[in-house]
Amino acid sequence: MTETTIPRGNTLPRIRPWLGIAAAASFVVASVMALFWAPTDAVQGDVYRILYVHVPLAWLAYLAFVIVFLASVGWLWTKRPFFDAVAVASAEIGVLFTGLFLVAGSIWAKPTWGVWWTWEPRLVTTAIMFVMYVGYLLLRGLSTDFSRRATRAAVFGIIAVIDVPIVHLSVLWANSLHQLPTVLRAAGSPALDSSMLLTLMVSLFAYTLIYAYFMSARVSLERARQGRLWTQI
Amino acid sequence: MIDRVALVATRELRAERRQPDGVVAAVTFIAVLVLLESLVVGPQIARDADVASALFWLALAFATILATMRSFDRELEDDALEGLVALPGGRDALFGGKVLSLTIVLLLVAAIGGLLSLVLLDLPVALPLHLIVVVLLGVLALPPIVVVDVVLALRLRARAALVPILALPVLVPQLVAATRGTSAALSGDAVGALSWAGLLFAFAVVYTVIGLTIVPAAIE
Amino acid sequence: MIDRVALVATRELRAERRQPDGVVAAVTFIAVLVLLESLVVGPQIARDADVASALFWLALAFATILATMRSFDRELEDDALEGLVALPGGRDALFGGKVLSLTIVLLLVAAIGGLLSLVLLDLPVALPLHLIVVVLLGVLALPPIVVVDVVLALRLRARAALVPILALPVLVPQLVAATRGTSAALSGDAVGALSWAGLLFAFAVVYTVIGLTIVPAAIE
Amino acid sequence: MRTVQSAASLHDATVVLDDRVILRAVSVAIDPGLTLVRGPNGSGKTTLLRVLAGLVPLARGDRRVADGVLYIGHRPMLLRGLTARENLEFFVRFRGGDTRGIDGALRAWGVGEDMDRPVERLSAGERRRAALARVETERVPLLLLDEPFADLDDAGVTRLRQAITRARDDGRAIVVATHAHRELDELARAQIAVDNGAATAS
Amino acid sequence: MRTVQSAASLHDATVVLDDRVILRAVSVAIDPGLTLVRGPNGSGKTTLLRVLAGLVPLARGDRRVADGVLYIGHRPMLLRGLTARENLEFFVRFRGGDTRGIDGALRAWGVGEDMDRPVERLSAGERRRAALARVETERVPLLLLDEPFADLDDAGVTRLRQAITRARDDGRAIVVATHAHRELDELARAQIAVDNGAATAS
Ligand code: HEM
Ligand SMILES: Nc1ncnc2c1ncn2[C@@H]1O[C@H](COP(=O)(O)OP(=O)(O)OP(=O)(O)O)[C@@H](O)[C@H]1O
Ligand SMILES: Nc1ncnc2c1ncn2[C@@H]1O[C@H](COP(=O)(O)OP(=O)(O)OP(=O)(O)O)[C@@H](O)[C@H]1O
Ligand SMILES: [Mg+2]
Ligand SMILES: [Mg+2]
Repeated sequence: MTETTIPRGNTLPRIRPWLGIAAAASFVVASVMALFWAPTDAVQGDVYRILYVHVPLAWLAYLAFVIVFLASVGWLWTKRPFFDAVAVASAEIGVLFTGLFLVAGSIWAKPTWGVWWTWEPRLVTTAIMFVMYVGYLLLRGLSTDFSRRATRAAVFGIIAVIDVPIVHLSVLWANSLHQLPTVLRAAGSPALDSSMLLTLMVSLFAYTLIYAYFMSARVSLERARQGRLWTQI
Repeated sequence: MIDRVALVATRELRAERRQPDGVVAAVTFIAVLVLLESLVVGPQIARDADVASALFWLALAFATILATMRSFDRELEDDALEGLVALPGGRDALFGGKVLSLTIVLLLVAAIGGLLSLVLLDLPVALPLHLIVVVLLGVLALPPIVVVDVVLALRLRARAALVPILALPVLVPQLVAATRGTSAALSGDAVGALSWAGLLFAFAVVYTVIGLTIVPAAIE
Repeated sequence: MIDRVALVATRELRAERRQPDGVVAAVTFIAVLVLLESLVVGPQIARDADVASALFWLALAFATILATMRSFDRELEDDALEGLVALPGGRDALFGGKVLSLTIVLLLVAAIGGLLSLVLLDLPVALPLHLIVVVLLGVLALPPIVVVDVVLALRLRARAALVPILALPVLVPQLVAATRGTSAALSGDAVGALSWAGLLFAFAVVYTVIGLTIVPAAIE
Repeated sequence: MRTVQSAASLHDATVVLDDRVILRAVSVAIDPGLTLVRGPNGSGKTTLLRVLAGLVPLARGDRRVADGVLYIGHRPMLLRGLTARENLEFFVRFRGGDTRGIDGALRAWGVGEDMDRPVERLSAGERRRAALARVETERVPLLLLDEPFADLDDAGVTRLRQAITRARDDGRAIVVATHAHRELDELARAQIAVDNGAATAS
Repeated sequence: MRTVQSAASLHDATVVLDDRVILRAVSVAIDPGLTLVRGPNGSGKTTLLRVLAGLVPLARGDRRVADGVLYIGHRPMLLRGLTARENLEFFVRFRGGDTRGIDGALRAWGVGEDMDRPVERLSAGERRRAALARVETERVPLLLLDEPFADLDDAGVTRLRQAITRARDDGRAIVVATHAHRELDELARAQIAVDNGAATAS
């Protein structure tokens, strides 16, 4: 019926240093571009440059939670512990990024909107997404045994991902303070200056590499923990 | 499959009738809420269509959580849940049966609670039929998520706190939709009411399908 | 007597929250409630001192009922309650112990939930000290009545159904008092806050004394 | 391997609960007839039965069970709030069976007068009897009984022994885990000795 | 009457539950030593023990019990969520006793390794053993044990028989209601036969 394969040695540790180097390098490039190369915004001035942290972080949160979703499906489908390791790792990193990003967003909100926090759909849905995945981690923490924990978390990981499109689309709900989708729009090409767009793309790439690096580290840690458990068998 | 779901639901409703914990608790809860609301907030604000519907749906969400937790607590006594799950097809019928019986209970609660709110707050209803449709669909959309979350938290410590944490954030969009829809029906916005009802219907369908698919896997 | 009450309370607190998980769960629970409230009701209305305090106390009443029901459900598993009541003096310590542990949990929830509400809703607090006194007394007044009702209904057949029927209507006056008091403290009405606080104190004392006197007799 | 005609079999089944190995690479085959599971407290008998009933996920290994299993655990598994009769009717209907035999079975098990009272108000032995009446109302090929003699009086024990013998003669497979009643050994076709998570069949 | 030196006595005790008479004018006196309660399922043994423990109100009659009763019913009565050790510590502290003997008692009852795991994750027998260890940690003059042999393996049964013998030799009064273990009759000083709500001592 259910079969769980025993973790074996994997290739992650070998590629991790290279991932780290690539992530650091592209982060430097992205920062230089964001701080010096990209033009100053006509309306907001230089403060807008937080955008190059803000948007990649938001997208990374999305990515992290979509990966939790995919790994959850993978676990339910195959019952391979590898998927569970990916799910925890991605959820933890996602919660971390979302937390950072809530803080960074508030810091940006103060100068531009004049308040730290406001009840506005995207902000609230982002906060709810954060709470949801804190709940996901709580559910894991309170479960006591491996396969039950993995299965329960996977089910919740599948349900919770529904919030990702809701966050993305939430700005359309009500006329809001927050920026409407400018890059990822349903119709037409991005409404952004091309050098700004390029900077944004490079930042996005850099942050994705950072995510990948964190993931490889956290996944190996989890695999090692699983390995200790499985050696008893 | 369908008749097994019906059997599980009947079993649940019977036990609920003997010990009507869920319904009574939920109805009393809503009644107190409405009373308190108008006593405390003052009739002006409480009679506002938005506020009244928001409180109604909040109360219904709590009532769902309360009733579902009670239902599964009863199921855990004497390992009755294992007796059900060990039956062939039991795992699959569990989700459907619980959702069905809870929906029936909640419809009852919503009807009583809704009437109470209308009478006590003396709310004018512009579109009664639309109101019924919105409330019906809003109620249909509640149990699937809550049942899934209660199953996930089964036998865990601190589950009284964990279930609301897991359920409420997921419920937010549909509670907003239900509130807006109810408020639209109360104030005579037919198009608004129907479009919110459509959204609620979509929620109900999506979560029911998800529940039917993955809950059997979660009860191992 | 006192140390027995403390023992029962410790046992209860241990069972629910062996690790910080429980506290984290309680905090998240309240955070979710506050988020939900302002989202559903809309920020304008949610920031109204009356509405904000009404919702806060409703949430707290809900939390009390949830926690008390869970506490006694767990107690009934494996007949643990009988094990306690069969001890010499167990009958007398039961009420005090349950009330004490519930009060501690609720104070935690109220403190964190209150702070979160204040910060997230950006509520101005005119009289912080009065606010603390009102919240403290309001929380103290909640558990005795709920526990009394659970224990009074303990030997009755429809036990679980009776509890909410008995408890919620009795809670209404003190919830109103707590809401009014909180709202007064928020908006700077010192006399109002103190007089409501006095009423809450009376409720807490009366119900605690009633509980301590009649609960031991009610268990046999 | 006798897997082909077996009512149930486990191959290399390993169970991990709470990060502890509870069953370790257990391979057993359950054939028609009575199989006794013996072993000290906490050795894993209940876990073995629950695995056979499909209630515990395997960390490793395979489980193959014929359709139609009836598992009665340490606890009677009847839903409180319902009467004994309603509980049994639910189970029988769920399996698509015929509910007419229920009254007779409950009467035969000595709970005829109590069958319309909610199960939580029966005595421990009465509840056990009501649960065991399922052996006769749900005629499935594989029975898993965990400590079924607990709380039964002498008449109940005799009744259960008869029910087991009859089920065996009907060609059903019965697995009984119990500490008591050594005399059952004579009826048994196989024994599984469980010790500290390892099972050896004999 | 031997009321004076008895550890407990009932006079004309009548219990009505659910509008049915469960115990009918029962008069018994429990003296130090082992008293066995025997009777078929549903006869009222548990109700009798619960009356002695003060858990059931009498519709009529008198109950006189010495201070310090330890009642262990069909179910282990340990609070889930706590470990075995925490449960036992609670009971001992509550009686104002000394908690130092708890570890030793739990180890002697074979749950030394499991005493720091929450009781709901113990096997049925392990939980019963943890509950029975109370016989040694709470040294009260009157013990009421309802079907204490259920779920125990042979070692556990031997341990319990020793514990009962020792308690009897210490001059404690022990009331055991059980269907099994006829051999206890030799140790018993008195027997109470319960049948359909009527109790006759012998
Ligand atoms: C705590 C406060 C904030 C939160 C939680 C937040 C949340 C988000 C999220 C989740 C996204 C991703 C949108 C998507 O593509 O799906 C986003 C994008 C964006 N945010 Fe914010 N934000 C906050 C504050 C701000 C502030 C103060 C500004 C500046 C006025 C701002 C401007 C933008 C812009 C320009 C985008 C890119 C829009 C797009 O291309 O879709 N945000 N924000
Ligand atoms: N809570 C209750 N409400 C109503 N009737 C009850 C309740 N508990 C037990 N009874 C009934 O009282 C009678 C005696 O029950 P009791 O549990 O004392 O029997 P017992 O001798 O201990 O039986 P067993 O050997 O099965 O444990 C039974 O007929 C039972 O149905
Ligand atoms: N839910 C659980 N979580 C963690 N460990 C468990 C759980 N249930 C049982 N165990 C452990 O698994 C082991 C086997 O338990 P099991 O119930 O299978 O034993 P058993 O042979 O049936 O014992 P008994 O004779 O006491 O009924 C025990 O050590 C027990 O502590
Ligand atoms: Mg067992
Ligand atoms: Mg009994």
